Amino acid sequence: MNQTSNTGGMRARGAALARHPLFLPLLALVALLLLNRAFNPHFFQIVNQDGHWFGSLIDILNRASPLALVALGMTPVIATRGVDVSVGAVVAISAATAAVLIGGQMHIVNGVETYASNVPMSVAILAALGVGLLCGLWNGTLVAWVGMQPIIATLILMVAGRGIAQLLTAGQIVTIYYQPYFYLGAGYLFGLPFAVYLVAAVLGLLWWLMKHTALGLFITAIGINPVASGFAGIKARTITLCVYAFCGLSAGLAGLLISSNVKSADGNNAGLLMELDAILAVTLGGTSLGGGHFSLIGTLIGALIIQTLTYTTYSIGVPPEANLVVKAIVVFVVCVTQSDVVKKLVIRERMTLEGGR
Amino acid sequence: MNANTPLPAAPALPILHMRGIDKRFPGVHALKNVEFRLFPGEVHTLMGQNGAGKSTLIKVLTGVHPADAGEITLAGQQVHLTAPEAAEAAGIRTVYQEVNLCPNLSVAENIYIGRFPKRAGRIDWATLNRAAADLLAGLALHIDVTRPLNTYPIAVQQMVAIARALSVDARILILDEPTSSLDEDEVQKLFTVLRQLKARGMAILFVTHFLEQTYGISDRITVLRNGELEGEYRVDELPRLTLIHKMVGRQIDLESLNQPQANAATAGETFLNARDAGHSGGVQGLDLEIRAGEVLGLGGLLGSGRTETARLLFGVDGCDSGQLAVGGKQAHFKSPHDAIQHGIGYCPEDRKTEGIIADLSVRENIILALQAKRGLFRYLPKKRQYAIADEYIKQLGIKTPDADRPIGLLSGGNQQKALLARWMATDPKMLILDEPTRGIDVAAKLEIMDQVLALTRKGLAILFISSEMGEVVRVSHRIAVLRDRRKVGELPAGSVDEQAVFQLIAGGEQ
Amino acid sequence: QAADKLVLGFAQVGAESEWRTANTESVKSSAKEAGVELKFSDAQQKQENQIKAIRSYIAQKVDVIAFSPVVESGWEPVLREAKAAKIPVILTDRAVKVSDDSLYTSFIGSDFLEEGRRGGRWLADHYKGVTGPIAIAELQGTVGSAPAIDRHNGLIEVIKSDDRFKIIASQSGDFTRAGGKQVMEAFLKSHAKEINVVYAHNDDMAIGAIQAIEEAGLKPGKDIIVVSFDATKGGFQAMMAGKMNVSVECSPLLGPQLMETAKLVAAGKPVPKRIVTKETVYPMETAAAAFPSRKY
Amino acid sequence: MKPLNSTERFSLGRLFDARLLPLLITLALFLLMFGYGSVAYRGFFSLQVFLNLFIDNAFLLIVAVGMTFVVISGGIDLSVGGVVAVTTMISATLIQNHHLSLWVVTPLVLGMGALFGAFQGVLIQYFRLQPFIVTLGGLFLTRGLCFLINIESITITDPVYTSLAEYRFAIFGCFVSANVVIALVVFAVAIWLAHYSTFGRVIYAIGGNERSAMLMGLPVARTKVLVYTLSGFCAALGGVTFTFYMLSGYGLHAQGMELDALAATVIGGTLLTGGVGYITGTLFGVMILGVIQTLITFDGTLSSWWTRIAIGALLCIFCVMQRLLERHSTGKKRDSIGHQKGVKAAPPARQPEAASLGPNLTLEQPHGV
Ligand SMILES: Nc1ncnc2c1ncn2[C@@H]1O[C@H](COP(=O)(O)OP(=O)(O)OP(=O)(O)O)[C@@H](O)[C@H]1O
Ligand SMILES: Nc1ncnc2c1ncn2[C@@H]1O[C@H](COP(=O)(O)OP(=O)(O)OP(=O)(O)O)[C@@H](O)[C@H]1O
Ligand SMILES: [Mg+2]
Ligand SMILES: [Mg+2]
Repeated sequence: MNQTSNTGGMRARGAALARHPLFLPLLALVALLLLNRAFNPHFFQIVNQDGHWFGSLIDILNRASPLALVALGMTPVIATRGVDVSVGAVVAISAATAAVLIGGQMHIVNGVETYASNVPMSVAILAALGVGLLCGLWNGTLVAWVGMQPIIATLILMVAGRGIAQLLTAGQIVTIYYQPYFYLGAGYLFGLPFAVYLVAAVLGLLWWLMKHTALGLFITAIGINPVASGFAGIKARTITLCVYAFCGLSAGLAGLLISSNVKSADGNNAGLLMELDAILAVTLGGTSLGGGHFSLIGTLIGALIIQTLTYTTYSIGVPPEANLVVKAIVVFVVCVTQSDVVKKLVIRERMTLEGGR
Repeated sequence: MNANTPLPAAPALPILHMRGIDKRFPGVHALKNVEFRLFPGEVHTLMGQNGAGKSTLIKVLTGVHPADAGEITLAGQQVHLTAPEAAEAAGIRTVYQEVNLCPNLSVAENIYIGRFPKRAGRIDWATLNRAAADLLAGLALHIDVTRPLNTYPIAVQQMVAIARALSVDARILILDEPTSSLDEDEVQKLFTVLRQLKARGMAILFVTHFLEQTYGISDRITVLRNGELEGEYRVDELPRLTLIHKMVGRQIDLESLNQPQANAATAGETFLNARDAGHSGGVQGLDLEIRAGEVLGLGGLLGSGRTETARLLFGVDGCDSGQLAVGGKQAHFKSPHDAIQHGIGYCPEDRKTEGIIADLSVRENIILALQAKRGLFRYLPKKRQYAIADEYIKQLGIKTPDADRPIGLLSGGNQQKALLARWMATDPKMLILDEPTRGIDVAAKLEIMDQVLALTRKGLAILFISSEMGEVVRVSHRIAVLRDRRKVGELPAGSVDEQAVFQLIAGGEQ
Repeated sequence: QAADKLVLGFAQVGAESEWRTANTESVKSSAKEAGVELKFSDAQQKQENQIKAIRSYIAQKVDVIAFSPVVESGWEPVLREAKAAKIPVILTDRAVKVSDDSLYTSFIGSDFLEEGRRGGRWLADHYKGVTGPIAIAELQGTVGSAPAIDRHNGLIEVIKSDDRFKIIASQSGDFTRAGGKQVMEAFLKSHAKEINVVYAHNDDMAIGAIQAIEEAGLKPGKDIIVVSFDATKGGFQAMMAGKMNVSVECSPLLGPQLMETAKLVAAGKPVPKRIVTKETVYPMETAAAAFPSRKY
Repeated sequence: MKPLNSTERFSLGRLFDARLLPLLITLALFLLMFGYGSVAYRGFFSLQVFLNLFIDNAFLLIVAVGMTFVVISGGIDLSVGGVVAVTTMISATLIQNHHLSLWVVTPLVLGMGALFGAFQGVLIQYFRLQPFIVTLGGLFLTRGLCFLINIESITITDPVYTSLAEYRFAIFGCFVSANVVIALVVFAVAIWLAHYSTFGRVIYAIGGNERSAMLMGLPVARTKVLVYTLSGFCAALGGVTFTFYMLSGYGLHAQGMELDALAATVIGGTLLTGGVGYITGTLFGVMILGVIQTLITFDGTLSSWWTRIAIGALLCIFCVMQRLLERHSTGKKRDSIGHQKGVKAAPPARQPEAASLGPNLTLEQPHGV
């Protein structure tokens, strides 16, 4: 008897788990990982080489970091019913700023390669982040104070931003030679890529803000009903401004990671189409583009799904011309399985099964 | 269902018969084995407390929500309506609770969409607009029907919703609290029309919380309580007190409803003072003085600018002429946030778009203004939030399974109570209540009025706006009367009755 | 009013790569030198924008129109309009497919297919006498773009008769460093130690791949042979560092030839229908010697 | 195109109807830009330059019209660029490699476009998925399909096709292409649909408040699926005209056209929150994007990056002016919380005419007086 009640409790807990909004995104991620495993037996293998962990999973984590940062920044924006399509351009601007400021030359002194940066690295990093923040403030001003529609307000920077980035780099790909800078995007800390810690930090910060300040409540309220939020005394404009500013900042950080990882800044291609992937990540994580409730962890899972998918197409030998079709199919499948209709079907199935016994 | 109250003899065959209707929402058993009959040529009023299940019964009937059990017969035929579309096709016209129209479409379109007059394959706008204007004129409403609906106040919108339902001949007309923000006058107009329709044999299902209206128009009353059928009665068999008793399940002193409640002794210091205040395009030259411990009623007709006054005082519309002073010091409200910092709270009349935040829980809705007042960083711990929410849920009798239910899922009246709780939680010095009793049942109305008066006794200042003039007269210490967005006079309450107010509105100077 | 100054309308594709930027730079600077008034427009990588630009040059009545078509097809209607307006057209960088050859006057540019063959031939040369199998990982350019298609086909043409060579993995890196690095990373994991050669469709992807190879603890240029295209500055530096084995040149410096041809055309003098740019293959051994004279 | 004023007497209030204001402002700004170009650049002020705006943007107009309907219904369709590309690809393949006739291929691809739109609509409506995601998936799918068909571009040499593509209608010594005629027909039909058909009004109703529309007994589900079908159809028609324009099929055609179409729609005054929008506005939006581009080519001195910055800056100046003028001329300052004009839940936008024309809401004498 004890046993039956036990399994009953477990089943109930299982059902509750299955109903959790993050369950399906997580399931999709796991399914993709398993698919990889089927093609590549070493997929889950992680080996330790001189203190660093190596393996496909680590690669995916590392690669997903910039996207995760951008998507995390995008999440509150989307929660306020907005959207920021300029993040890709902001990534490029920030990368260009950092690269131009650091640049650096290689001198060969007595046969030893030494590197010098143009300005101290910390200055360059701060400048790049500052530029990202500025871009975000610009977007936020247009949306909150001028009252433009978010997509068009950010479209302006999306178009002009790449121009600005190319202006900074004079249309060239600026190669960075300053070794310490590479740590950001390619370095390791305690065996894991440094970028992963950055994502964790940003996630932690957001998490703290959402749980220990009223920010989460206010953002959700604004997203659901901006007018009523105003009547309740929430300063919707200020919060909207901050949200866009943060989005710009995190895109700036992602720009640093990307430029550091490829040791160069490419005004035209850095972060190209990243806005779409970021929005996709947010939505795959269960946040509605209509504003309102949002999930940071969901966004993170969404970013991981996208990166895993990319990795999968590369590693299991999908021909390049089929990449997009595969991506589309995965998006459709993940969305449809998450839809209420399918959920209901599944639940009804289970109910009749249990009832039948 | 109360088996011991036999249903009165039927005059004919019911056109609509709902039997054994059962409906559960997660956590709420909204309808329990309910039976309902509607006969041709009658006005049948559905009564019950907030959350009793009236709207749900209607939505089950029109196919918005599928019933869990039960059957519906229309003119003897069993039907399965799966969507409002199907209900319309079956000859059922419905005005749902709250205005459910499209704010962006013109008034005329809102009335006729779905049945546009066509000429040569295209919508005949001229005919459409003329027909709409005529129809509204029949309800004594003369407005520009080509303007978008959302340029009109909520009361006009409600009239438009009614006009839409009347615009086509139907077998059954359902009106779910259509009169909640209408003046006495419009209500009478509506009733005239309803009586004509009734005479033509239409079956009308009516929901209201106003007893006078119930007794003014109905032939038959069905009472729901807690999702169960309490009974079906002919209106002449059911005295008011019994009706209330059946709705609420306990005795209520109806007399107190009609007594002037305010006693003038409590008034204290002037809290808010408006001098020649105005907002371009809105109210002008407003002189108003609101004292602590006093209820100031605002009298006026539909569109007289009462809501605009409230918006002005709350910083929604900036005050761009004249000045406001709080506690003797000049104040400048750039946004509601500023007003809230000065201790002012505002329950807006348009609960759906300006009040509730539908997807947030009852708890979050209740603490929202308090939190906004405290600012971003002094976040109320969850425990405090629950404590506050639970306290008000209990105090105001908000009917909800728990504090975590999205407020949008509560019945209309309970949403209103939660909004009141939102402002009471901020511990305000002054409250602006714009139609606070809209859609609230008799018992709750009494409770809310009691709460309001209790607050004034503790020194709160209240600006009270209601389209029920009787209510204004009863609770106010003073009444300021507006006409055409200007204040035309002020009356001390207690000594005056509704007549005096109407006289002032109509043009007699004080 | 400056009646005698030649007006040249030049519709550039975009600024999507270093190569393209160098190309633009070359056209601009040589126009200045040659005293030609240049009307420049950037089509942001969209063919329709290029067509719009050409149409507006016709409306502006420029003397000569030049443009770099990224795609061969789709030019006929607008070229007909140009012809009707009696404005001569010069193609740079790439030819177009039209039913009527008289729609353009001359074509100056390189041949991606030939470049692909050169890359293939270098490989065949490099592995002369070695017994296979030789596994190639290909980093393609943007799917559907002309250089990607032709550099791929050129390679196939050369190696299909040689069964030692085998392309074991092929993916698009979109001509970018980040793309090249990411794809290579995945290849290195899924094809662990098999890859002998990386065949990258441009230097940028090759540089990205080199980074990935290094981070995996291998030596690019030695453990894995790197074949690439364009011979840009970055490519040369990689070659001088011994990390890239060969870069097949694809010269963007078409400006001087273009100005010369434009002047001839405007003066009504005959010009050759096809002007081939001089391009070579730079193996890493020659890189250091050639580097100082490189302009891009 | 404003339907509502066909009624009754003429009045001053009508002339400056606040709903027409955004359109008028957009038109005025367009004229301003065109005027600036005419003054600043030789050869700019000519009929042909003006007509070129139509020739070069006919396909964009068609696509944007479809997009406008979707946006008015409160959705978004990102797949249009992909649908255009795949249409060019399928048309070119069938005509060039399979030698089918133009008259067979065109209806076929139009049908496929509509079908694909319907597919997306069904996913959105019946599976309750977000339009953004579904159509983004649609974009990936359609672009991907192009490359599965052929990664190279296919030139069309079919004589019927080329002669149609190169046919020019003369107007006062200048000319327009067949595409322009198709686009104008689409435009006219769209105006009829939007303002003179029940279908169109239901789209507006859904955008205004979907739940209310449902409760009003309107065919919400069917209309929503049809809106995406319509957008798919327009995108396919845009693809057909694009094929005429380019005489080729290619997977990289019409890159980023979804954003251009969206920008044109939004610039034209359509709100992404749904319920508000004008087909004519979309036409102006397309024209404005075209004029910005034309200005830049006529200038001819901007480098690649300055080109981008200039486009962004012009777009910005335009949008900010539009907002400021609108706000200024509606006279009334925004209330302190009206987030942005016309947000779905906006409080009743109180308009100035009510004040200036005097109250037109008259009431009977109150009871008992
Ligand atoms: N969609 C829904 N989901 C969950 N619960 C609901 C839903 N709609 C109504 N309820 C619940 O069902 C009960 C009955 O609500 P209903 O709206 O029918 O009340 P009502 O009698 O119309 O009240 P009122 O007079 O306040 O309008 C309430 O407890 C309400 O919270
Ligand atoms: N005579 C009128 N005709 C048309 N509209 C009017 C008229 N009077 C007022 N209005 C509208 O009503 C608004 C002012 O009404 P407000 O909402 O402040 O009135 P109210 O007294 O609160 O009426 P309600 O009974 O609707 O709450 C004005 O902005 C105007 O748009
Ligand atoms: Mg109700
Ligand atoms: Mg009011």
